[in-house]
Amino acid sequence: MRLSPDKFNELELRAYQIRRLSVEMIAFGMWGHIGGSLSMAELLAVLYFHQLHIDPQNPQWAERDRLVLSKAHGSPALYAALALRGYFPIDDLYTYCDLHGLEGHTDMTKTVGLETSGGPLGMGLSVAVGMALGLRRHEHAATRVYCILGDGETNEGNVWEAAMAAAHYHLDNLIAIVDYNKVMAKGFTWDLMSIEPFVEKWRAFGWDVVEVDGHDLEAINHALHQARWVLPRGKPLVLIAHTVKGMGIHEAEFNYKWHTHAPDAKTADRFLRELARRYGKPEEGFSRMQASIEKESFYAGE
Amino acid sequence: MRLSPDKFNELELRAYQIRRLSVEMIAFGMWGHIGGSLSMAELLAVLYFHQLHIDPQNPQWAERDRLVLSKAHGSPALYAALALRGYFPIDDLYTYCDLHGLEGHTDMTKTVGLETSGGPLGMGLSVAVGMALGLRRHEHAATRVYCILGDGETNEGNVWEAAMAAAHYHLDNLIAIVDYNKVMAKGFTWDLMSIEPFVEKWRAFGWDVVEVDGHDLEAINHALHQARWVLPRGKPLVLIAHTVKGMGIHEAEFNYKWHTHAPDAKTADRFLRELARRYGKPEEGFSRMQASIEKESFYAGE
Amino acid sequence: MPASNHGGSTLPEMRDAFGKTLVELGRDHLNMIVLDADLHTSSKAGMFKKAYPDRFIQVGIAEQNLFGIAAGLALTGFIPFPSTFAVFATRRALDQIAISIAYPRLNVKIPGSYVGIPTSRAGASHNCIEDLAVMRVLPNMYVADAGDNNDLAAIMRAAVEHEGPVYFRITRYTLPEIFPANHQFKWGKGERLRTGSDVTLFGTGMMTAQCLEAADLLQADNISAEVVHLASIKPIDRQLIVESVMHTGCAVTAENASINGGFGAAVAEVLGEEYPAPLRRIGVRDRWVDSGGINDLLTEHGMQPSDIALAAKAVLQRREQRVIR
Amino acid sequence: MPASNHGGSTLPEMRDAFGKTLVELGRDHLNMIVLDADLHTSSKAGMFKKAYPDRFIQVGIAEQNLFGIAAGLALTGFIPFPSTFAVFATRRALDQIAISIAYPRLNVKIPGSYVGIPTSRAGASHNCIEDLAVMRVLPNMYVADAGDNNDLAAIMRAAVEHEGPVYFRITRYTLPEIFPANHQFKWGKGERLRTGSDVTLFGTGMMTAQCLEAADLLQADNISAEVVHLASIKPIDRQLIVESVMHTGCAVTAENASINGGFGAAVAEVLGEEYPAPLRRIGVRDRWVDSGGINDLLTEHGMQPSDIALAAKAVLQRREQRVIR
Ligand SMILES: Cc1ncc(C[n+]2csc(CCOP(=O)(O)OP(=O)(O)O)c2C)c(N)n1
Ligand SMILES: Cc1ncc(C[n+]2csc(CCOP(=O)(O)OP(=O)(O)O)c2C)c(N)n1
Ligand SMILES: [Mg+2]
Ligand SMILES: [Mg+2]
Repeated sequence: MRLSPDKFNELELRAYQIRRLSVEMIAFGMWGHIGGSLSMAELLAVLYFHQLHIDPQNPQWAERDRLVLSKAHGSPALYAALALRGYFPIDDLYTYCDLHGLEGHTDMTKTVGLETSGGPLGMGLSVAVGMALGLRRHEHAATRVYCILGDGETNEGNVWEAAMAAAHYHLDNLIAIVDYNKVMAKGFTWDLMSIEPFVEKWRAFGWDVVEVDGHDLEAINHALHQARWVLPRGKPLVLIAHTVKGMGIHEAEFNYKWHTHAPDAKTADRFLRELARRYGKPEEGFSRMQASIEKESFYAGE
Repeated sequence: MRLSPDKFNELELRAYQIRRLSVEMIAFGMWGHIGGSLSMAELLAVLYFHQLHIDPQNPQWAERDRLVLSKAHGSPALYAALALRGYFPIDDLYTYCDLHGLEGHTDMTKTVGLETSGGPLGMGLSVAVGMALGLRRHEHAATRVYCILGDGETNEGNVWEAAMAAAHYHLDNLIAIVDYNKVMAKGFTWDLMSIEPFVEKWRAFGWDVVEVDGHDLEAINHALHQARWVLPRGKPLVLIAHTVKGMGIHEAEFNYKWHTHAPDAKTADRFLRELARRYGKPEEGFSRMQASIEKESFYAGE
Repeated sequence: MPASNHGGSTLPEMRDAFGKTLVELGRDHLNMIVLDADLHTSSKAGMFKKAYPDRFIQVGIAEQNLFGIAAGLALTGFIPFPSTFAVFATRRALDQIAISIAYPRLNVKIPGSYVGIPTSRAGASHNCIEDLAVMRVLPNMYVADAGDNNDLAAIMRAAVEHEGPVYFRITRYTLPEIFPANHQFKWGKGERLRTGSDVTLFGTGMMTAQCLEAADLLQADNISAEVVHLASIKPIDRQLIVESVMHTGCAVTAENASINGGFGAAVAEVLGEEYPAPLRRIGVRDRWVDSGGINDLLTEHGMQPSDIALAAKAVLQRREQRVIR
Repeated sequence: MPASNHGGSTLPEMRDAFGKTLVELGRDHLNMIVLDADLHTSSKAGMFKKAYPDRFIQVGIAEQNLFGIAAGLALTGFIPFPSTFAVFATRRALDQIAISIAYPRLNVKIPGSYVGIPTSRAGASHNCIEDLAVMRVLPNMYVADAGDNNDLAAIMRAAVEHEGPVYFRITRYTLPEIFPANHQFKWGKGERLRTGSDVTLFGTGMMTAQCLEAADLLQADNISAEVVHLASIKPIDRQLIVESVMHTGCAVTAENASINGGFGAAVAEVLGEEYPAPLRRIGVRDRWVDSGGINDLLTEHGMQPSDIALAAKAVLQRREQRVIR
């Protein structure tokens, strides 16, 4: 199933907006993870604007698809997707990391549209397994549980406990997506902790594996479509999405120094202009430049 | 390298003695894990009486091989092996699980010859990885670290964290041994949590794998010899020892009900006689029959 | 049901009462699911499996996953009881309990089996002495330790009625009966089991029975001990604690756990803030609890009724001698 | 080294002092090894990596393995410093710390980074409020929270000198200087930083500086506050606690952590057992600590000097009104 030209354009725009808003929130919130937010922009665009069966008007709809962001530090991109999808006003994004604002990592009690709370890596797939088991009990056969993991995150043993159980329970309503951006917090995976042969690991743990270019909307969509409608046959499926950490901002690409670092207002402005150029959009800078500078000086030294 | 007939006979006797003493300790201690003690009798016999470079007179010898019993509930068999090897008097075995006696699980601060303390499953391989790294730093090139794991134990994510790191660090001085006895605490692995395809899992985590009949002394010895002298080439190695849980006592074989259950004095007597018959030894019953009955009644109701 | 003869009685072990109550609750609560990590015939969660095989989930020896899956089930409308030994809940899966369950305040009920000293003879790695301090420090978590089987059943009913995470303890031991069959438990409410005027003995879990025995011993020495059972450790009954000590002027706490940061600490916190009074804490004094017979261990760790009585005499003496500024 | 301007000073952040001290200790102790779980440039353990690249071990994002490997290294004669954020040590790897390290009393030094409130803006899952209660309940474990950079360096030296497991905290924040460069730290010893006669403020970690500011505020109201710094939380200086409160008659504790079971509880335990007196505890009151600016959060959680001063007035009033039986 190819995307219609309109849909393709919409998804491309959404991915672009998710990138922009992630940078804006992190700069204005003065905290956050740029690299891992930018690497999954296309994944979230396809999920939230095409694949997920959800209803922002009825966020508790029992048969909705669930998305668990196990790499919860990617919250800026997720919050952006949720706001763009209509769960809450875009303006709320600018409360990111402020007291009583959007939480740095995910807090489902604070923010509508979030399915879980997170922060510590490695725990989300277990929760997704529990949801998949629960939904199967409810006989919500059409519902799917998606879980996005970081590549570095798969160092955590908890991930493999969950993987083993998902296969044991034949959870073909569960789709894991690894944002395989090759970089963890402090360097490349192969330097810090090699995870290869990665496909073989998942296969040996009983999963179907599909590899995909994680920035190719068409490919992602095709893979997710297959995962939902064609492949399920008594096994969970993992989509290994080959991505570029920091995708869209040259300086941040594959650069662990931009894993977690908030750009100051001027840098954010530069990044946002670069993003516009990269994605062929009208050049636009940081929308909250002045407020951001004031906020930075107010909190200086903390 | 085949075992000499004398060595073979000695190892066979040791395995038999380890089995007998395990049953005696568990009965007299009124607590313990029979199934997983009996399944690794041959493994421990070959290790402690032929393969391990150790010196019971000098238990802290810096270049000794280390054995980490990750499945620390197999302590009776290990204590028996240590006592038989001369680390402490056989009589001490009869303090098992008494206050100030041998600890139910392993406590290295209490018992000479133990290299670690344990109890919770899944942690030992990490400690073994640390030892292997440490010994490599000391340039003790001839020293090996062995780690015995249960099959059910490999459900624990911590095992896979350690496995990943061992491969990342090319620890060819580390040899894991899985006592693959097909049964965990409450049933068969395939019913409770399937671990197959098991060989593929270890391979995908970067290990060399050797499978062996875990009750065949010759085969175990050959495999351990290979593991030590022939195969090491920049990778850790796991020996998957196919064993029978409860091996040697018909009623306990592959029977999860004898995973953790102390036989009363009479049952112990019956088990010990059966063992003698099974291994072609002169029939002998429970050596502490009377004392055991008295102890049972003293602690009745606890 | 296996029975034990503690104190001459032939009551079921507490873990049997646990299994039985699970089954009873499961009858009314069709969305209850029991999960196990390869210990259900020990914990007796297996009784639920037998009664409702399709509401039982086995996850193997993987406690992190156990609690993560429980969170997922709670998020899809079930009331999960992820069951394992208390040590493995408390220590192996603390991050999952804290962040996947307590932080979002999910409706998960956590039974901690094999607590404190009477843990068969498994020894230090299995004798859970940390759970009271650890669970008490998690925001949103409720914590309870039952005084007998009827108390446990009441706690379990209250756990299901409370919307949110609950941790409750199950002693692997036969406790004497203290409460009637229809006993009611309320979160944050203690019970005065015996009135007295010289000293208050605050017990939780199996130590309440020890306190009652201690009160008898004290009686023989003409010391009038009040016994207060605080099964609800969090929230704790601040009011009853203060009320009782206002009356008696001194207190002893007794818990089947480490005295660091647990129940004794909770009482010390309340007294310090509300009504300072001489206090002693009975429990495991910052040591590992090795293998051994139960009574041998209770003696070794100074947790016998006679130890409680001695502590009571000590606080009483301090109350009398109290230098007032 | 990046500097911050808290209180107008330009001192290094405590994590820089941590990195620097690691490097200094590494010079004398050739068997010191620093381990990291993908956070070394945040924790500043990376300074050690830079100085001694072959004594640095990266284990990736796998904290259970981090502490297991540390145990193995200790068993082969090294002094490992397995470094990660305090939440991940405390919660993700508690079983490994308890059984692989604390139980056999291995010589492992555990730095807990990013503790309590000042944890950049990462929020509830990263603001470690549980570690004091959790680490304190482990037998054999020593626990310390430094009042400033010089205190931290002294604690780290004392950690290496002590044969056994140690947990020490590193605040992600710039603290005002309290102690001289050659400051000595002793396990189980506190320090009277300011004498006073009306109330004792017991501080640990970054909250000692807040206590000193509170004492100034109280002074302005003619209240004479004694300030005692207890960096050594376990063992704790029972004698100094009692001595000071015998003199002042009431106390406030202040910790950058949950008040349940942690430092405040430790002081409450001592006072209850040795010298009952009115007490209040300042710290996180059983809530998750969400994202936010540091000062916003300190205000939100009632942990500012003014909050300590208010608490001091409250205990003082209770001391005066005290009804004596
Ligand atoms: C249990 C745990 N350990 C450490 C961290 C700190 N941390 C946050 S993000 C991160 C790196 C994650 O790398 P990866 O999974 O590859 O995610 P990416 O940002 O590349 O998508 C680390 C170590 C954490 N959040 N949780
Ligand atoms: C973390 C942890 N969870 C649960 C247990 C309780 N337990 C002790 S032995 C055992 C079964 C072990 O099965 P396996 O690893 O196959 O060992 P074996 O068959 O050799 O006895 C369990 C669940 C434990 N010791 N540690
Ligand atoms: Mg990555
Ligand atoms: Mg087995």
